[in-house]
Amino acid sequence: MKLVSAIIKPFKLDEVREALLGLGVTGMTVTEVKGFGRQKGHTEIYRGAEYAIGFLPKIKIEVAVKADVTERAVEAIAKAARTGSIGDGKVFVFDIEHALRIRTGESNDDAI
Amino acid sequence: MKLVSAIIKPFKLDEVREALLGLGVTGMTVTEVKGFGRQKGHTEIYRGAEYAIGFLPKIKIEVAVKADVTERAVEAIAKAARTGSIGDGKVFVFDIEHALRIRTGESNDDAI
Amino acid sequence: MKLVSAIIKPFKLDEVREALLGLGVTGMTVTEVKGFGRQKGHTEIYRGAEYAIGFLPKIKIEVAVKADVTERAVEAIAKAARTGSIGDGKVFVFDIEHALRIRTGESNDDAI
Amino acid sequence: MTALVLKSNWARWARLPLMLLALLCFVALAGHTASSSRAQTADLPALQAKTAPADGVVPAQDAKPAETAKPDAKPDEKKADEKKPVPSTLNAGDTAWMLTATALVLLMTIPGVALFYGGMVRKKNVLSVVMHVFATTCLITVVWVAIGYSLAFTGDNNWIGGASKAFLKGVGLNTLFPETDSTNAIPETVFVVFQMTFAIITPALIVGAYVDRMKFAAMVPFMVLWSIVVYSTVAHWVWGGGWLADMGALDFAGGTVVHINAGVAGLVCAVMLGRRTGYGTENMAPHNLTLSVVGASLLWVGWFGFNAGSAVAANGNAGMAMLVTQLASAVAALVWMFLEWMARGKASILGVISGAVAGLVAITPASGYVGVLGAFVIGAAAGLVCYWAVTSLKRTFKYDDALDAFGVHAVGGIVGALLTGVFATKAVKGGDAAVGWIDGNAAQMLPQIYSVVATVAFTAVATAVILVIVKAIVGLRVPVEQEREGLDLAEHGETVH
Amino acid sequence: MTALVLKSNWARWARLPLMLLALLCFVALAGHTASSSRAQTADLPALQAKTAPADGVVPAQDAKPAETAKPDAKPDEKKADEKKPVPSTLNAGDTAWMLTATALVLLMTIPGVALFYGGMVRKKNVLSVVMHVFATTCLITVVWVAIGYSLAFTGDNNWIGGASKAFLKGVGLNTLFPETDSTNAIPETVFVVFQMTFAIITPALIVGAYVDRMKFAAMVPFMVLWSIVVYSTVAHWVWGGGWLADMGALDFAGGTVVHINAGVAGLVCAVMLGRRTGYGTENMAPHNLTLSVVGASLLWVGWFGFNAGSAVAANGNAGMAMLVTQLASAVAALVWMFLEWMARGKASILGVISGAVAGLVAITPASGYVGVLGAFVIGAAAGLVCYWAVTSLKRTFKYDDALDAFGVHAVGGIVGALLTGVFATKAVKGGDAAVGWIDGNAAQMLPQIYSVVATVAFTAVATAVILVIVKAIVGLRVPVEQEREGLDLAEHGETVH
Amino acid sequence: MTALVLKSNWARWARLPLMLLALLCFVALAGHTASSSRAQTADLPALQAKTAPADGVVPAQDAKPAETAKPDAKPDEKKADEKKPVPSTLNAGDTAWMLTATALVLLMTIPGVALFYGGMVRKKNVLSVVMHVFATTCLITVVWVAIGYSLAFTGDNNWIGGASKAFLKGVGLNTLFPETDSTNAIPETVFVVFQMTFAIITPALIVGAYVDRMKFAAMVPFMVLWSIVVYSTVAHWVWGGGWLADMGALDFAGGTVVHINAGVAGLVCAVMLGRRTGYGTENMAPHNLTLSVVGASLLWVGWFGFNAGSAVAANGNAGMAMLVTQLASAVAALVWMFLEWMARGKASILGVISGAVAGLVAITPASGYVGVLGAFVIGAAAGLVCYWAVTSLKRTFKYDDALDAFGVHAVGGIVGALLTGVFATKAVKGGDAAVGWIDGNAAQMLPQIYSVVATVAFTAVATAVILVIVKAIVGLRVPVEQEREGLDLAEHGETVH
Ligand SMILES: Nc1ncnc2c1ncn2[C@@H]1O[C@H](COP(=O)(O)OP(=O)(O)O)[C@@H](O)[C@H]1O
Ligand SMILES: Nc1ncnc2c1ncn2[C@@H]1O[C@H](COP(=O)(O)OP(=O)(O)O)[C@@H](O)[C@H]1O
Ligand SMILES: Nc1ncnc2c1ncn2[C@@H]1O[C@H](COP(=O)(O)OP(=O)(O)O)[C@@H](O)[C@H]1O
Repeated sequence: MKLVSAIIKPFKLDEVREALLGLGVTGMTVTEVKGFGRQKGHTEIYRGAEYAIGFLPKIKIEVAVKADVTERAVEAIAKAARTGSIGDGKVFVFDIEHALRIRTGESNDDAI
Repeated sequence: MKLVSAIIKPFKLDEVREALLGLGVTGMTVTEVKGFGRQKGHTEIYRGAEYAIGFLPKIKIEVAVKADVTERAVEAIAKAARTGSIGDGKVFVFDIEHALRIRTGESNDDAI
Repeated sequence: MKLVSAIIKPFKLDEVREALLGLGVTGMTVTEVKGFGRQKGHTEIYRGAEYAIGFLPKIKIEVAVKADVTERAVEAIAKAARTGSIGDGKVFVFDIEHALRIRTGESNDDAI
Repeated sequence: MTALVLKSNWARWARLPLMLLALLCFVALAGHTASSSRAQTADLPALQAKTAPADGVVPAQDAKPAETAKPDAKPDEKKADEKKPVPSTLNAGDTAWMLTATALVLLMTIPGVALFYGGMVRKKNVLSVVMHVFATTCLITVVWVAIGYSLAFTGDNNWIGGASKAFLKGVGLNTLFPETDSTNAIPETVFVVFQMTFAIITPALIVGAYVDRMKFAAMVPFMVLWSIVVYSTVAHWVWGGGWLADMGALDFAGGTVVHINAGVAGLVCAVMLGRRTGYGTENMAPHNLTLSVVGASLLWVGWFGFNAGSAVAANGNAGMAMLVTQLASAVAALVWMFLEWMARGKASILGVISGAVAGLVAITPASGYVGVLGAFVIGAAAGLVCYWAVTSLKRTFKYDDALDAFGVHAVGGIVGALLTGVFATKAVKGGDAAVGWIDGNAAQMLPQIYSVVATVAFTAVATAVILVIVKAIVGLRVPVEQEREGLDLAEHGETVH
Repeated sequence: MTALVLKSNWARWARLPLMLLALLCFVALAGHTASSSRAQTADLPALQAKTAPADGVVPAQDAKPAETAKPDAKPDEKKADEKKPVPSTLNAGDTAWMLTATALVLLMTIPGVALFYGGMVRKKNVLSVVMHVFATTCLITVVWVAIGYSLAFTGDNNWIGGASKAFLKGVGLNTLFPETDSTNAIPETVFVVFQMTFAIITPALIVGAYVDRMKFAAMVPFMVLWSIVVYSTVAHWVWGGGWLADMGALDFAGGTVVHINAGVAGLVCAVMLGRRTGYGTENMAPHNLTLSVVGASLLWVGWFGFNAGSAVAANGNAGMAMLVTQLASAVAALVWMFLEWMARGKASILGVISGAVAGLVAITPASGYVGVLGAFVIGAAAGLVCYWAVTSLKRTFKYDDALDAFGVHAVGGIVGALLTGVFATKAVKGGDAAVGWIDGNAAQMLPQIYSVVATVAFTAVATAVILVIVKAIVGLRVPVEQEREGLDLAEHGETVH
Repeated sequence: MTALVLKSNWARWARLPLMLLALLCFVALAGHTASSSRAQTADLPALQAKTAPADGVVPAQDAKPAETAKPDAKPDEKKADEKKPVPSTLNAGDTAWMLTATALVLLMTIPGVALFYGGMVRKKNVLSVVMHVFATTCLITVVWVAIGYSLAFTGDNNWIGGASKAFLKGVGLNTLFPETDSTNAIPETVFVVFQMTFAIITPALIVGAYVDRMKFAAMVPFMVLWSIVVYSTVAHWVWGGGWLADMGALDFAGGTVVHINAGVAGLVCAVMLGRRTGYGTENMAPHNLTLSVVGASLLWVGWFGFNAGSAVAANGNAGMAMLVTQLASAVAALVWMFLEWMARGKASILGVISGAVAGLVAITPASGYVGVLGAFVIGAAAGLVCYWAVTSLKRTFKYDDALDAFGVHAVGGIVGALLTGVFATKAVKGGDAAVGWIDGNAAQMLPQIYSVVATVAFTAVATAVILVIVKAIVGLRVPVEQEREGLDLAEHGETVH
């Protein structure tokens, strides 16, 4: 199994989820993160003080998939998340050594 | 070393932590995440508008362990987090190539 | 490529970011997490009730780097994040099997 | 699926109150048609003439407002000329203050109590708490107009009020309170709404005891019944010319009627509902004490309306009440703060605001009767005793009075009721008669003790009975999964994002 | 880069209003120098003498305050002795209440409306919402002093007011309202600021319709123009002795002037700006209903000042207005609550507070004229109809009135205006003449309907014209990326952390 | 471990104030027993007779309330008949307004200032800020009753007040303010509490300068000492018949006493405590400006009580004060908004509310003396100068006045004090004598300048001395790790979840 981990723009979450469901994926885990990259942040001004905020709000989606679905999952995410403008994000793929569904005790491919 | 990453129901956090401490684990890192899976979300209603919320609050626990403890850690987490009802979550195991304790500079098994 | 994942004290974030930028790293992703470890938490008191809070606020920085930069990145982070007092945190290194920049479709080393 | 079941389930119970409301409206319509046709024929002088038969009746100390004419009253013709009551005249200054005081007391409940309590629960339950408080405000408003005011402030029976002013029959544009012999009268409508705000805050205070677990569908009938059966009755005893008033019990602004009453009812709720799931093991720390500070501040400011407003005039009594209120609150807050600082090493904001509210509660019955010294002692005692109640007492008996409705309001109210007997003085109350122990009238302690015991006993029993009834019909407590999910989502389909 | 472009871009438009402000100040200086030199020579009796030429003019039902002398008025010498107006005397009690009422109505807008609306948007837009409301408060304050008050409350023209009191010329330390024949007069300065708070809240209510998408740079000129052109005009019609007043339309506290006016303008904004990006697909759930509950509570409490303050005295009228306000609000909240409970299986806090505000809106025009029965029915009708408007009506026509400024204020206002015609009664209004349908005067329905239709039509057209003008100059809507980023950061460079 | 050390450490210092409190209570008891035995023998006429010896003494412009009899005063028997002071009579309308005004000014501090400041700090310090403000409210209440009121408002010395009314000795149910010759008197208790709310808000404003770093254990003695030594003294100079009053300095509602005083003390605190750790490098952005907007709104609304309440009557003066307050605040907010818009490309909510508060500060000393024109200019000047102070001035001198207590309150207060001398006019103040420069009395600038200079100098020195003392005993600043962790947890063991 592989863990596909994608950093995307927040307002793209629903589209990416739909795309993954379309592949038969039944679960995923989402984290609110802050991203730093080529996309510029913004400046906040408070009376005399200015703060340049380098970090922008992003969403991290982690989805565990069977090895053979990995490529399609990556593509589906990339397609759904793309706007073409800077800051669209990244997809990383990691190897999962072992997986377990807590409720049933099923392991590995059966667990996801 | 392995990284055991578990998605669990939030109110099970304390029990899981106790279980891990029982194994001699001395540290862990916890993230608030949102999970999508077989467990159904809820519906929010605001005047005319209804929003189906697919994502449910979950907790992700990440704990780095020595390779030989991995199995026991997975089992301990699974046991403590299980309620038997849908949405109990998953445990994933990843390989850690290298670990470092920042304060002391200790490496790998000594670092965790 | 490798994913360098570091748990640090929150107020060290800016220094760590600067250190990484110094290495030519152009992006990173940051998550607010809670850490449990040797560093003691605090106690909250509310009228009659006392709650011992084991978890402390930490920051997780994840940065994908080319394999040959890994070591320098780990060192840079460790150096910048070190205060010498307990709770400074850990750095873990994982292998990334595949990486993709969503905007351009570039892969692997080109993607990060 | 679950949602659906709940839906049909709840909808069934929702229908009941709606029908009740419809019924209320119908009765209102009927009642009013009758009364307004009367009102149309009666212009102002006639209306005041209605009170003429009351000649010779010595007005109770707590004058009942503008009773409708008692047809059976026999005027004692011999005394008629000497004591003929003169129709009151409206005083704009007093009216201005009482309009304001009414707004201030309403502010205490919405948003005061709502925020004070809302900030102290976990984030997943905050909307549920403010919902209970806000809905209670709405429910009691209707109940008070329909019957509560009449039950509290009319009728000759010492134990239970009358229905002669149900739906405010006879309360019109020119009706004054008091009806006669006053040149400081205010419109009776203002008195009705001012008293309504007291009727509203009392059940709202109960919410603090049972938060995080009572069903909304249980709260609706509970609050309605409790207000009619318990609140109006005790108000009648103390302010409506009932037996406690007769006995001479002193309760200037509602120590027994409001605070002991609410606090004891809260304890009964807490015990009968049982502890929150996870109590003692899970972290139930207040999610946002900033909200609670805002709530406590609005309680404090609004309490000027509560206590100084209970003078029902803009005069020296009101001024003195405001002064002692401010002082007792500050002293209690400081005592709590320093106690906690010594005991635990840190002074907490929750402690300070708890102390302030405890001081406000305790000075309430005393506020028209005590001076600076009394305020100091009452404040200090309230801080001390309530601190002990919410830390030691609660721990000892292991009840889960979640936000300390009992520990602050009942305990603070009892401290205040008793010390009123000690520190009440003619120098502040006015008149020549000795008032409290400090004036040498130790006998005043008796009615004070009676009023505390009677209120505690009556409220405890009546509240329990009402809870049993409500439990039989709709059940009291949400299922444990809903408690876990949080009542905001489970009960109201909303959440703070 | 983007920021820079915006900067220079906006700075250009920012210069305009600053210059306007400078101009205003200059005119104020000029005007005042003139008027104060006059004032210096005229001491109090002289000031009052100015009104002498008004002898024999029958005062309009809605007496205009302290008109400056009309040099062309010919005193009818025959009637002079019989009807000579007596200078009013100040009543401290009434003044005390009106000072308070003014504070209460200001509280409704800041922080009331700001929080009510702010809690209902997504977190990324909350500061933008409170900014629009707060800036509107500041802008309208200046506009009202400069010209708005004069346009609303002076002049003999039936359709449009005069400029004789621009920059409050002639409003001094001792000027009273009403100027003559009253022993319950208040300082005209108090009347000016009391009315100012109405002028402030009205445009602030419009914000609810267009949140999340209107440019701040558009809002500034829009609000200024709207207040001058639309608000002052409709206020003149109804309260300033204009044609609706002449026709006998009843609007005690501003059902048409404030609520229909704001609600319809909101709808026009919503339609002309278009729907929010993502409307219907993205989750736009309120981010923090606790804020909205606080806002609704402050609206409720402040509404005592709004309605009971509209009696412009601390008397029985004020008391009655407070009573029916409280009752209608509670009934409407409960009706909405039970409807939603039945329809959806859950009672929501957003529903309850929406109902409460709907009830407050609907009772506004009626509050000085109806009794308990009227309050019950008006509250129930408001709850029912507004619930339907914000659920079904909005869905049918697919306009994005984001926070239901139209659905609650215009619809509730119309319900109230019409039912005022039904339930207004001499028993509450005072006097001998039949008032509403319930008194047998079905003819009252006509002016009520006229006033609704006229207000809706005039406001709709005028608002649209103003929007077209503002659009041509600065544009109305923020770019879609800014909508996505959130207006707090994009427009104001701030965010809630 | 650390916690334990702190605990015992702090507990030691906590004991001190508790003992002080106990001592206070004891003294109160003693004092009161004495005074109340006197009061018991003295009924109302007697009480008023006490003032008879004051015959012939020309009352100071700022009449001192109900002085206790001066046994050594020799009545000038020749003048006795002509000038015999008549006992005042209570006016219910004025009393109603002053009760309300008191509630409004208290609202400014809790929750007003608490929220205004609380929203501007980082989330980890918000509870600490509201704790400092709330605890100050409690502490000053006790201090004011114990000695502050007496020091400010009694005594014949031009420089320092007397102790004759310590623990409010002689202030009873029927004591009026002013004691004689007024038909618009209010209960002295109301005057005491009204003035108390001013004494409370002044030190609470200082908190803004030193947030995020002052120890709670240092703040307690600091506030107590500062109130007694600095506040009461300056209040005596200006309002208690002291030398600035004698000199004819105009300060209607507390520009010098409250704002310059607090602002300068804040600057001294900021400088002596040093900058916050991370100042200039770390992000210290306000965590929740919604809270600050609520705070600013409550400040604004409450300021009606502050300024219009300073008329101590519900009359034309109060009305005029309310009008100019509203206007100056709005103008200052708009000026700040447009300046920032031009300078930075965006108008921020923090800017608008800062401007509004600056305007309120500046109009405070002027509010009873200037008209519409004065309000325009004072508002505009305050917006401009305070904007410059918090952006340029602060940057130049690199002090860390964290929330701009100096930049807004001292600077705004100075602008107001000076411009009061320019724009004060008899048309608003009443009377025949020329008042300000605009009336042709340029000489008024002198006392205005003196009062500014004297207040700045005295406050700066006295505050520094107090800080040195407190530092020697408990230390001023929390350790850097606690600053990093946040004061909520480190100092109070609580946090916003
Ligand atoms: N080397 C990296 N390691 C981890 N996350 C990264 C890295 N580079 C970029 N990211 C994440 O991807 C997001 C988008 O990257 P950015 O450089 O702004 O634009 P783009 O994806 O279009 O190249 C960043 O906000 C950050 O969260
Ligand atoms: N394929 C997946 N990849 C990542 N996380 C998953 C995946 N499937 C489920 N999860 C996580 O596990 C949680 C529980 O899954 P769910 O299907 O609801 O129930 P169960 O664990 O009982 O099968 C989800 O909320 C989600 O956070
Ligand atoms: N075994 C572990 N797995 C995952 N995270 C860990 C582990 N041990 C420690 N951490 C993280 O590192 C942080 C610091 O660890 P701690 O033991 O307190 O101090 P130190 O890093 O100085 O040894 C913890 O708060 C936790 O977030």
